[in-house]
Amino acid sequence: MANLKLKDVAKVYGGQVEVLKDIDLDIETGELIVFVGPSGCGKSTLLRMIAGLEQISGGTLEIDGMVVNDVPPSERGIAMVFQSYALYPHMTVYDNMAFALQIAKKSKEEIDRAVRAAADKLQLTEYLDRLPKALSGGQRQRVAIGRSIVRDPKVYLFDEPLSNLDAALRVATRIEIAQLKEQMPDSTMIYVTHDQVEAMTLASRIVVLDALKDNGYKYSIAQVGTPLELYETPNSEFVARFIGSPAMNLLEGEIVATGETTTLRTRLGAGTITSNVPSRPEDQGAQVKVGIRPEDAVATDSEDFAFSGKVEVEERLGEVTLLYFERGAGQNDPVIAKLPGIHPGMRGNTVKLTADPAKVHIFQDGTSLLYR
Amino acid sequence: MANLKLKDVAKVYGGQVEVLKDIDLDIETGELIVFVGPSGCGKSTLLRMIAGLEQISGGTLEIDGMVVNDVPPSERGIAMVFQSYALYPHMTVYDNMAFALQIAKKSKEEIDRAVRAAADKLQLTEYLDRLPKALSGGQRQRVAIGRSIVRDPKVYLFDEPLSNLDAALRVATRIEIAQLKEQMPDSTMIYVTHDQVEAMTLASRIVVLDALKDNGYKYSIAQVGTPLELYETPNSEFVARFIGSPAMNLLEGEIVATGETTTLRTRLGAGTITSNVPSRPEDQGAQVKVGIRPEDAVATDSEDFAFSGKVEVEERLGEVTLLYFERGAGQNDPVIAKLPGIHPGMRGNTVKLTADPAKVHIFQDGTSLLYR
Amino acid sequence: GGHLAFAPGEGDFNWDSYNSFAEQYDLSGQSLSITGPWTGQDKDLVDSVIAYFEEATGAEVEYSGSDSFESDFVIAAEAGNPPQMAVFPQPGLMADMARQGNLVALPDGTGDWLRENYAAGESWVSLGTVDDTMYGFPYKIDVKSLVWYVPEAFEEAGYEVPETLEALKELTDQIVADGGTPWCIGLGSGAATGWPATDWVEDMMLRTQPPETYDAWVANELPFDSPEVVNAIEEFGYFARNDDYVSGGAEAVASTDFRDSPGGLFEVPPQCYMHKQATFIPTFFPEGTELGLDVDFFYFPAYEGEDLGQPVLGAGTLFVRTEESDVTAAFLDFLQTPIAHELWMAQSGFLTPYTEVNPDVFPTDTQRALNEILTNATTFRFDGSDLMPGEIGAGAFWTGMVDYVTGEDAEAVGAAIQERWEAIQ
Amino acid sequence: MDNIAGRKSSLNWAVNLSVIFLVLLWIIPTVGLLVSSFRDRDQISASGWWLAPFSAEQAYRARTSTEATPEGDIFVVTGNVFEESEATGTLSAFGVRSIAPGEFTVGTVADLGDGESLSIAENGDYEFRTPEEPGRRGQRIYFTAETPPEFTLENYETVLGAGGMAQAFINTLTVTIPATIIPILIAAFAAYALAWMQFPMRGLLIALVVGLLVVPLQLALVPLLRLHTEWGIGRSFLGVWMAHTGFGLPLAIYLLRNYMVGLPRDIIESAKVDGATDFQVFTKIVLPLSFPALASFAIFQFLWTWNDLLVAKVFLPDGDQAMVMTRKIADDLLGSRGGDWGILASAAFVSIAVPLLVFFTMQRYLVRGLLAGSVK
Amino acid sequence: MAVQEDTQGASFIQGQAVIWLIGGLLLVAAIALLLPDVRGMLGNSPILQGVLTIVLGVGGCIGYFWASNIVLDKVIFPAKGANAGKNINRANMVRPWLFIFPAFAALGLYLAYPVVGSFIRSLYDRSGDTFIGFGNYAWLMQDSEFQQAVFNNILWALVVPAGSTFFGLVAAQLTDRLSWGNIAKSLIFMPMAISFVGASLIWKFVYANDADIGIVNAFREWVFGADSVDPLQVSFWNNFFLMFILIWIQTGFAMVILSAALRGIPEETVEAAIVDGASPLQVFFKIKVPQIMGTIVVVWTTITILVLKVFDIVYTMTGGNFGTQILPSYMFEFMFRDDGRATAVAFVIMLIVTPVMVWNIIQARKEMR
Ligand SMILES: Nc1ncnc2c1ncn2[C@@H]1O[C@H](COP(=O)(O)OP(=O)(O)OP(=O)(O)O)[C@@H](O)[C@H]1O
Ligand SMILES: Nc1ncnc2c1ncn2[C@@H]1O[C@H](COP(=O)(O)OP(=O)(O)OP(=O)(O)O)[C@@H](O)[C@H]1O
Ligand SMILES: [Mg+2]
Ligand SMILES: [Mg+2]
Repeated sequence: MANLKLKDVAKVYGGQVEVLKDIDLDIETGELIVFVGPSGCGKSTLLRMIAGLEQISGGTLEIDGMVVNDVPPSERGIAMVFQSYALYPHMTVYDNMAFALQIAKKSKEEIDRAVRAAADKLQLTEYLDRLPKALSGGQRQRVAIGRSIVRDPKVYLFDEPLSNLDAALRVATRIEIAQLKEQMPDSTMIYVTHDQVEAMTLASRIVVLDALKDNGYKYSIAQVGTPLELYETPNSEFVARFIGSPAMNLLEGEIVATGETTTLRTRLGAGTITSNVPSRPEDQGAQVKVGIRPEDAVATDSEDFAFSGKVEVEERLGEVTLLYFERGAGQNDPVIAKLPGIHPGMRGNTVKLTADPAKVHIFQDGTSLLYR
Repeated sequence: MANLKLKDVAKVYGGQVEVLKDIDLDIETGELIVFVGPSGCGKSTLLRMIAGLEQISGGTLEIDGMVVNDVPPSERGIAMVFQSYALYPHMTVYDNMAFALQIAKKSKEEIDRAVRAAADKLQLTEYLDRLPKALSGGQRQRVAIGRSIVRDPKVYLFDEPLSNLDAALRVATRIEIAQLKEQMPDSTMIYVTHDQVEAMTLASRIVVLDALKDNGYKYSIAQVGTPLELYETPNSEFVARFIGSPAMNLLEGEIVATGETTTLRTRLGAGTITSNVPSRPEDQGAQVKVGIRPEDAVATDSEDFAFSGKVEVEERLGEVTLLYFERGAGQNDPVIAKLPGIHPGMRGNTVKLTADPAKVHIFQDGTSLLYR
Repeated sequence: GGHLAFAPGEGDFNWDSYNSFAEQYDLSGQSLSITGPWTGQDKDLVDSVIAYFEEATGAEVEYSGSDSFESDFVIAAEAGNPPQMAVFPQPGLMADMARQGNLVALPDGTGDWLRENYAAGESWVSLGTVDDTMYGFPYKIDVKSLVWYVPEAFEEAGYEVPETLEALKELTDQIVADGGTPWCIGLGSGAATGWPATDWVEDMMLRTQPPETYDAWVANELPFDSPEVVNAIEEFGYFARNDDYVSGGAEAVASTDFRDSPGGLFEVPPQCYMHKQATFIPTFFPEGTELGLDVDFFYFPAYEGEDLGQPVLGAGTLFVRTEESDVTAAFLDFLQTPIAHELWMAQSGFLTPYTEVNPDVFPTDTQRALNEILTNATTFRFDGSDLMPGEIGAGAFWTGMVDYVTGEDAEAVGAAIQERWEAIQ
Repeated sequence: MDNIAGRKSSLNWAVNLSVIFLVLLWIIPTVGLLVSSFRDRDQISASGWWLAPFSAEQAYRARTSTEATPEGDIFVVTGNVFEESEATGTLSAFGVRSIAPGEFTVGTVADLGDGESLSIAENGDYEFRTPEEPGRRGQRIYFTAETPPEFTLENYETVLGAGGMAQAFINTLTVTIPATIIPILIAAFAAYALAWMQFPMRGLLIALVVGLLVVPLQLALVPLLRLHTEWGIGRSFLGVWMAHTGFGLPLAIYLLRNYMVGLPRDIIESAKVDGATDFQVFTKIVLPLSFPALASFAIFQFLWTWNDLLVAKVFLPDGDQAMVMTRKIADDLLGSRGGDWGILASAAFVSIAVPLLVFFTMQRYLVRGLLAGSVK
Repeated sequence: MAVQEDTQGASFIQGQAVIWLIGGLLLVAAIALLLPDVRGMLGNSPILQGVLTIVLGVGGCIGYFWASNIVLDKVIFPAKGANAGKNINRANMVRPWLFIFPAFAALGLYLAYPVVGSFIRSLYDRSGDTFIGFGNYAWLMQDSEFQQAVFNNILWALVVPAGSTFFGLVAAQLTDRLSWGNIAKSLIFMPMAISFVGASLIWKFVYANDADIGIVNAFREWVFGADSVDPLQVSFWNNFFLMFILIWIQTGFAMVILSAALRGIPEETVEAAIVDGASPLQVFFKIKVPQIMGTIVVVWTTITILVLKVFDIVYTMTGGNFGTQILPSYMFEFMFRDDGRATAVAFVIMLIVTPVMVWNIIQARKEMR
């Protein structure tokens, strides 16, 4: 029920360590924004600044048009779910959820109503009398979420809420959160995660944080967009590799023909590969990186391939098979192809790969040709 | 460098709580065995019994033909990597790795050589002087592995070694373990995990643990086999649902034609679906479950479909799209289909699904028709 | 006020003095606080005396006793709220307190009264006087020059009570020759370990030197390491440092608690035959021990050859006041009535040099005899260590004696104490 | 962990034995005192406490009665030695000289010379024949007897029956309870501020607390008492509480801060986001979570104040109205009975009864484990 | 083992605590009632007075914190009106001072002020009138008894914390897995409940120079047939016999705290070491002890500080004789007689602890980083 506006927000720790810089972001009411970025890039810091747990070193933060830089956490109308749950270990589930309302001096009945409603929604009713330590991880997570729901806050903040859960629970809880968001279309949510799938499935928009070019230790926003925008049209190598798993393969190449579509020749390939990305005449001959997602790579028999290599490792996941190719002397990260279905005995074979022109990305100096 | 033989192994806690029963398993030298099973089924317990950290309550455990039930952990020639790493927080990486050798009173040079070799292999050389708390999760994990390598043990035991890592690290470390295994073809490894992908990619054979039919709290081995065997020909509903993610859809149905292939009609479908699983004449009319993996489900326009439903949730992961269907009143777990590529705007549509006969599984009373 | 132990008018008491005192004072509504070293049974006894004061004057008196009275009083004085009156067992500390201005002089004429009414009055006056002002009123005296023994043990072995120090030494050797142990000596007393030895040394000083030398020693005009003093220490060592002479051997002397020490007299067979200690010691005899019957004492004799008469060493307590008021004056007046002495005499453990009291009130002959030692003394000297400055008399002297009995040289000990003494001057 | 395979049972034995040894080493002194507290003074000095449960042969002395029946020219005195002495048990030998208490065997007639003779029967009946009429002192008889073990409650009666003991007990509680609670309360607030609140000079103040840990108490007594007198508090319960609070604070702050710093930051921040003020965070979150640390310190502070003598002596007025137990025992009981080990022993046991009770009831809270479940 | 403790809920624990507290008070009251003269005194009811004073004392203290917070939040900086946000911030700047005020007021008054006052006093002579600079210190330096006291005291400060921590650690570790461990712990803790005077008494018995009273001598006689000696007069070693008394008392303290710390060690690290082939001793010294080093420091510090303050044991056992003098009891020789020297000794004591303090402050700094 609120919109947030971050203007030029920066964070400097202890007067010296600059962590975040130039963060500009408008978040509309009802959005679910996901922050992603490498570990240590300041995602949690940003969230904590929004919550008021961390002083904002520069710029302004507005909630519903009011600058709240100096408003303490308790007055900002936000709720936060911590990575570690941060349940109050000495209180029952009920009391954990009721705590904020009790602090706010709500009436007994009102508290009871709110807590029971939330417990119901999260299927926690039968655990209301338990202490957190008697709950499983997933249940604890739900209590943490329940604790934020009862307050009916303007903004929800989630800091990697699922990272401590095992795979199965993670999937289940992720879907619960998605449904929860749907039930509360007006609430604004900000969500930090490391997990690709979470980011892709939950976000209305994803914010990717990355180190600023000039200084490896200051971070800012690299790209903002819907999940599919980021997946399909990343604005930089960084975003391209960050979104999607396994990461996009980047092959060194050269533009051989420009125009509406671009034709490229890669260093490790024979023949050419075409991309739907347009290019300008002056790009002719430019050294670029050609990006192909593993799942977009297709094996080919033709002599026109973008990459050819020996399969070093083969991972058969049942549904798909991952092939790892060595890229050649001195280069560490393998080229990966993800082929649907089961392909036994590929190991040691030499395979040639190419891709659909619609799915070939081009980056020059780290930036996508689409965005320059 | 060793083979293990478990005969009738059982575990009873405190004289009362029976956890494991009738565990029979032969592990050959050089295998990498993965234990999977629901949480609390006793995977860790089994591993700890092999390590000697837990007394064996019944049956015998042989290592290299010698019964070791009463041999203390230190003399079994095993190394164990714990889920929580269990690094010694007060020792540097070097000392962590050297500890076992120092205990064994190896010479200084020998220790140094072994530690540096392992560090090299795991790219830890530059961290040797750090304390564990100054390492990232993945590095810690590698130290834990390094600690086991230096001892050059006969058997390696891994208890969910990757569960605390984030997704990207998990993939990377998984690959490292696979390569490690390859460098040491003679070492026997036993690996516990919750993670599908790990199990599928690493295992030479997977051991699935499940509750015994008669008693929900005692666990035993449900099926042993290579990953693909388990994926393609699970012997029970349990294994079928356990291997593969999202889990296999099970639809209630009836056998309408028997023979080399079996024809089935599902409750929620129209028309029939064929499976390559053979059946006997007396199966005619039997009530069975028809199993179709989400990734095997194909959308169809024909009137001959196994399932039809409205898409409730749509998750677009970029490379694939997951569709969640409600199964109908009172039934909680959705039917899921995983379609390759991006399919926007499917939500609310009614979709009909069917599958390739080679990929249709049939279960009667929980057991696959293949294995009865 | 408690109940009165003896009904007024009955017995041999000087009830007249009580009655006239009672007529003189009416202090109803006033209160008086006194602190002192008497605890347990002694506290009951002093309370029983105070009860008569309360009865006579109507004032409320609260006496509280403490084992560590000295430091308690100092703390209270430093903090500015000392009790109105206090009972000092050590003139040395009293002098310190008086010089610091914590005490108030006694009413004029007290000195004259003492000279008139106390045996050897002048020595009592000088005891209570600091820098020409009289602060302390002596009340309740202990005699220290006593040797305790079990008469039957002497009878059975055929020993006689020695009349001279020479004879005592002979007897000591005699007992050893008979296979017995003559002495029980114990210096242990927790933090005050060593003090019983100071009594020995003082008695020896009085038996080897004229009283003037004793006085000079106490005033440090005669240094502690002078031959006279060293000799006295060695006289003590003659008994205490001889493994054959003391029960448990010389090593036991320093560690045996002075309260446990007399126990050896009463064991069967006896662990020792003699024990030198002051009048208070019967409190620590085994239960049911009857004075005069089961145990007796004799005067610690003097050298026949020295011709120094019959010196007596004693100790006693001094009443002081910290404020000048009717009630304190009245109480001091009360202490000058015979009845205040007789009441305690009639119970136990009380000796007094007051000549006006009626010795008939003593319950036993033994106590009467004790009092006679006091009144017959040709020389009476107050316990020297109590007169010395605290660091010496209740510090260096004690520890020095412990060092001496555990083997150190008398001269070295004396020199160390003297050095300490000089350091505080 | 408890189930390591192949763990040698000899190791278990070793552990059990060493703990038994340690425990024995630790309790033997106390047991000695306990046993002694049930013996009287003479028993204590006669034989070791470890011999108390056994019967012992011991020498006694008795005195014949002074009432004699003339029988011809001699006087006959009869009686029973057990009645004339405190001895019990069975007689084994007798004598008439202290140095040889077992000179004669029971039943024989001992010739004492001078026409006197003495015989004693097994049951203690004696017959003493003498040509002279006995005076005030009867004839000494020494004898040895096998005495069965004997215990007495007398010491406890003496200690508990001492005037004002009950008042002292209540006074002690009046001193200790607030002197335990107040410093903990004050220290808890300060520890929270030092651990979790941001303000200038925080590090300096922490250092100061550590520094003040070492101030010797004795140093502070007199100046403080003077201060109290100036303020008009004088020597009173209020004064003693304040003093204990002041002296107990550095350690309380030191221990509690060390514990509170270890609480998970997320929980505290979570409460702040939930709208709690610092005061509420402290009372509703930190205080309950610090319960184990509070309990530990409470026990220690209680023990210290309960056993304290010095502070009570200085800051409480003299007299029974404010006499605490330690003081009652040290000054009142021990002063006059310094040598009576039986009384001392029972006094010591009387004074440790309550601390032990407190320890045993609070002991279960001394363990950690409350935080499980707040984090994964 | 964690399982057992975790079965109790926290609120259950608190509920229990309240019940125990009330129960304890009732029990105490009951005991009090059994004493003969309490019943008589109920007339002027000292119990009632006691309870009243307790309630007033504790209540007053709680009241301060509660009321001052209310005043701060509602009156001085109300979180209402135009500058609510600012007010809240201001209130939050003031609040820490509110929290630490009573503690630091008390510390300043009861510890810092006397320290400063005493230091000044230590520069004056016996009477307190004449300034003599460091004269008292100079005198101390040349006094042989002082030198011995310093030497002994340093010995105490090294041996007692080491001994108590060592025994406490061993006791905590060994009793941890025993079925009767809790009983053993309680017994080892018991001396903590005994006052120093009581403890001295107990040990006087043990050390008595008489094979019929002192168990040490009885043991010597029984085993070696040796004559009884006075352990407190065996020069040099008698110091250790006295130190053992304090070790005996303080081991319980160390044990309780260290036992809690030992339980906090992640079990996996121990298991990992076992698999690595470490023997139980190696596990203990190489794995467990280093991990609880922080707690050991706290325990060590606490006991060191206690050692340097305690004089009772030496004072009552030997009175400082036989070469057992330590500074606090040495100080007592001067106390109330020559306060200049007494305070000077006190400062020497504080000087000895300084390294421990510095070490602690450094440790705390590290922790904060
Ligand atoms: N108190 C602090 N002082 C100095 N630097 C800090 C402080 N807290 C965090 N940092 C630094 O700020 C950076 C951002 O930290 P933050 O926790 O926000 O990262 P993150 O993106 O949430 O990482 P992760 O994904 O690992 O949770 C890190 O490099 C960290 O080292
Ligand atoms: N000491 C114990 N006493 C009684 N039961 C125990 C004990 N330790 C484990 N169990 C039980 O044994 C079962 C197996 O535990 P185990 O840790 O082996 O499971 P797991 O398969 O490793 O589970 P997860 O996947 O969650 O790690 C659990 O049900 C657990 O409750
Ligand atoms: Mg983070
Ligand atoms: Mg497990």
